[in-house]
Amino acid sequence: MRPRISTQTSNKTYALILSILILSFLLIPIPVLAQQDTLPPSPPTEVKAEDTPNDAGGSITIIWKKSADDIGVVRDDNKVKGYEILRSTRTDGEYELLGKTTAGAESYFDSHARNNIDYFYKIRALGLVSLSESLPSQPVKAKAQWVDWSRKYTFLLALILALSIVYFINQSKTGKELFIRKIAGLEAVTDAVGRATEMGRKIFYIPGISDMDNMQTIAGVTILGQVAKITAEYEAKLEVPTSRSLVMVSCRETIKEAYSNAGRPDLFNENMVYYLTDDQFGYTAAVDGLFVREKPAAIFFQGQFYAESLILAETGNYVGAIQIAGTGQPAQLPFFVAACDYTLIGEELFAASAYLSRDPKLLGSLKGQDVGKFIFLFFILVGSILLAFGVYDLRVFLR
Amino acid sequence: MRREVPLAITAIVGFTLIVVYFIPHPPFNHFRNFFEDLFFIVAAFAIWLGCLNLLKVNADRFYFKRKGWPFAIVVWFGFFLMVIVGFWDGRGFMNPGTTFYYLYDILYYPLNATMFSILAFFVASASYRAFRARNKEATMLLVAAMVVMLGRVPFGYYLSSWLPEGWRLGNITDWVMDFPQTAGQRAIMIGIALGIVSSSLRVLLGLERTFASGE
Amino acid sequence: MVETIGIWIAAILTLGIFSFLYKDNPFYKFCESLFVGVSAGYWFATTFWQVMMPKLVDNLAAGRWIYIIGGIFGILMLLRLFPKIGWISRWSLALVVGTTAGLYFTRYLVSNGMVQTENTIMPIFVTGNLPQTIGNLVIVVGTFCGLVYFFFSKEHKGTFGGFAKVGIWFIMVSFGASFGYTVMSRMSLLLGRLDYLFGTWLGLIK
Amino acid sequence: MSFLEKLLAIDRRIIFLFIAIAAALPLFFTVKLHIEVTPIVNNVYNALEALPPGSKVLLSMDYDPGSMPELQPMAESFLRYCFLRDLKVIIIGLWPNGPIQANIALEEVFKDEEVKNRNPQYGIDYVNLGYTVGNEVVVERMGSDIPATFPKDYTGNKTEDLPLMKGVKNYNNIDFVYNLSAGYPGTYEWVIFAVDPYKIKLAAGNTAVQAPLVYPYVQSGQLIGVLGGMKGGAEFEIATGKPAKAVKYMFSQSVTHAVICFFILIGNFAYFATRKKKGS
Repeated sequence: MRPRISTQTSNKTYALILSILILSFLLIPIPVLAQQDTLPPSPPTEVKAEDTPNDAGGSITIIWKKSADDIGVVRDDNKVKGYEILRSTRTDGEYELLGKTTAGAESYFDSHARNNIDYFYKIRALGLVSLSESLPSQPVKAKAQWVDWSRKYTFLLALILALSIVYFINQSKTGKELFIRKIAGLEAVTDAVGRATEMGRKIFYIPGISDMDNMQTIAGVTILGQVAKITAEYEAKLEVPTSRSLVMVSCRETIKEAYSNAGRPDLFNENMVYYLTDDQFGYTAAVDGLFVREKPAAIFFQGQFYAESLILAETGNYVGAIQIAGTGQPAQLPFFVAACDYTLIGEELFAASAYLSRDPKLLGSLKGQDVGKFIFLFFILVGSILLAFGVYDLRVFLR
Repeated sequence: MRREVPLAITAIVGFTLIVVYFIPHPPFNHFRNFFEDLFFIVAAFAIWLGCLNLLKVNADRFYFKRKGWPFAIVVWFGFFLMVIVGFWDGRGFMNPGTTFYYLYDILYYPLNATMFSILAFFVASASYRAFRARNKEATMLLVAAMVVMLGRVPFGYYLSSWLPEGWRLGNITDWVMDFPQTAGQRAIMIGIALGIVSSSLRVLLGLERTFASGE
Repeated sequence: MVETIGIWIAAILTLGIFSFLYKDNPFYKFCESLFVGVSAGYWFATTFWQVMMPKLVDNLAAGRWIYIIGGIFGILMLLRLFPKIGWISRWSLALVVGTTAGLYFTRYLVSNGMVQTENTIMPIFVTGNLPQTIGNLVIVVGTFCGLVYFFFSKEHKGTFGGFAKVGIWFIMVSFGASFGYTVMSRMSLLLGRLDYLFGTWLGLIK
Repeated sequence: MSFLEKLLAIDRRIIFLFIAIAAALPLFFTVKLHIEVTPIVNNVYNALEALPPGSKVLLSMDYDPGSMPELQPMAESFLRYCFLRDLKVIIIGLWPNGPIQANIALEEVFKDEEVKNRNPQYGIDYVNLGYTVGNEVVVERMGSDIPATFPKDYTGNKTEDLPLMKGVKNYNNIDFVYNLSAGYPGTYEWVIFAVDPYKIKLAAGNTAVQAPLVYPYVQSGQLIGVLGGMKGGAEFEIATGKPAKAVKYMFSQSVTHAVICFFILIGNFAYFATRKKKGS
């Protein structure tokens, strides 16, 4: 119990010191406050109002020079506590309060202006209890602009891109051969299928868990056509478990066509493609089981993948399959690269599908995008050099 | 009608939004605002469509005694539990203390959070059994990954505190993230952006009709 | 009391999901189905109170009849549930697709194309800051080479092929960083759940 | 089968158990760790410090409970910071779970003694405008008209009648935007649909999965800074001088990372050792 007594004594001492301190603090501000109170802060000056540029009207930008008493930061010793923005339609008329802003501020957006009406603005500097008003601004009208000139280069670039995409699509439609570079992952398909044939084991093709409205799934199904062509030639056993019934239908058609084109319609069998379940983890668990039981020699993951990518690729790797993956999902690509033998990275998936399907609209778009990439590459290379030597700043064309 | 109307709607709405980006003047901006307001309402109905479709699929599953049909009842139960309580609680249904808030806390929250946390286990087993430095690319990836993993947690600080300031794992991680990582990420970003631009254009020109045709 | 029951339910459901790690099983399926139902119900109720009411019903009640167009398009969307007349839902879908395509076309070009390129061009040399200077150089070289890798109109041979090779290294470093961060993310989520089980439920962690 | 091969062929459930222990065990210990505030998080803190009291801050909650351990501490530390600095918070959600997650965070923040003393008032110091469907189109629409995008707050009050919302028409009247994002829609959409066209100031807290993807935006200045995952959250807590939940987990986080690195190393070692043996 002794400690408590000692605490009490010291508490008394503290209380004494504390009250002295508090009293002194109470006394100190009095002259300061008095001084601040008697004189209002000096008013803001040079109030200018301008129509906010490049918009649909309805907005006016007001700028001013802050009060001479404003030290620019929000602090207790700042005489100015903030500003109020006032607006009227006549210079000597009634001014309405629009809004408040903080000390140190020198601009305000009035977003509630009507177009084509003259407005006058005043800025009021707020002291602790007193205030002072600036002179009114010159009249200003909010106007809608026809063209947002700050976006002229965007327009130009968009136009160039659009025209080149349309141009290349048309070129492709008229039967002109458009060149696309080799894609490493695709070249490995034949090896993988060959190995599966040698070992007499199955090949699994996983087109992802999204539906046919997804560009990546469509690309995946296109690549399936190529894989099926090779399995037909090698007489390898192909199996495609899907997670959407529409994907199942599309895959069946694709494989059937590939097998007849390869001259082996006899090898095609509807049961090569089957539907498991729509549910993400349900599908994952089922495919996982298939991998473990069948021990496939090769596995393809091509399409849209989410968290299941990791689980499936791990199991595939564990059963010793050659794995070729491809997806545009940036968050899943690292796991595919680490766990698979070949990976089509992002756009390579689309390029591969364009290359294989020879679909004019895909090929043409790919070419058009290359024009865009070329422009950006040019800017980076030339722009960096010019800037390093202080010759010219190309960046103005990208703003 | 089946094909032309959707393509026309897409083109009108889409091109208006492109035009208003360059020409902010009325009436284009009013059209934009109106189309966007319509979009919100339609998107809300699309969410309802998803919910109703879920109910329908599960009703079918139950009725035709498909695989796992008893679980269809659980789906229905969960759905109506939240909907009825949500409607009963009225507009303030999200306020702390309501039944809806309670159900969210004891059902939605643990289920959703645990769903994603099980991936931690799979990352662990994959890092042991599948992530191999099988080629130069994969090696670079794994090295970068380990530097970042260690450099981002306090453990990395203790591991490298003997190094001079500025050369510790944390600093290296910051440098990797700020420069090479940013560069690689940016290259991917620009590529994808161009892909999006071209597919948007195809949709607007009516060249991409997957959404407007077939079923 | 109510709170304790709630914690127990939450903990049991948590364990139910975790049981998937041992094996796919009915208990897991139960939890999963419950989640699917509950989340759909949550979305339905939230959409009703926070979108349908203020955006459609209130507007109509205030006499702004033009919003009936949104309602009509919305109802058309729901017709998808009936296969025979489901094709009409494409009209509403067209509105959604058109809006996003129109916005994406300009916005992605600007933010992810032009602005990124603009900021890749920069005064490289920062006097007195070697890491920054090297870093800036790395950004220029890395972005350039990475973009070369995704350029499909030219075979990767010679100097051009060399650029592409350097490009893929940078992309791999990015993937490595993503990998590390993803691991961090997943572990955090696991910690959150374990903290719930051992702390909130069993009270073993203070 | 050699020892290494056996080691490689280990059942993955044993590894699951291993990681569970590695994650759970450190939770029982309180260890004070050295946490450095990295520049990218410091940027966020400095930008917030530069805001004068009374500034209007928009907080966009774009996540669900699936990312709660990472983002909820960020929401709490941010709200606490705003209330103590007298920044006015306007909460919205692009994810339907956003507004309710905000309420959960607010409930937690109001337990704080200092915040209690400040006694933040709904409608004056903070508002919760709720969720609206439409993802990036919501962000875009707010650029022309916020009250039209969110006509009512989450309990059905008219947005324009809330004192805090007076004079707030669009992004011109918002001083700062803070976005907590777990994916789509999130930071990406805020940069593309608000930063570039409407010139807002944006900082973000991301799940670790998302964070590396937004780094180019930080370099380009489109994004002031980003809190990456739980570690970023912990750094922000340290920066604001209020260590809380994220800091608490850092020991466990460290241990799990070390274990994963160890797994990768040992897995590769065993793999290459067995392969070499087979090859020779």
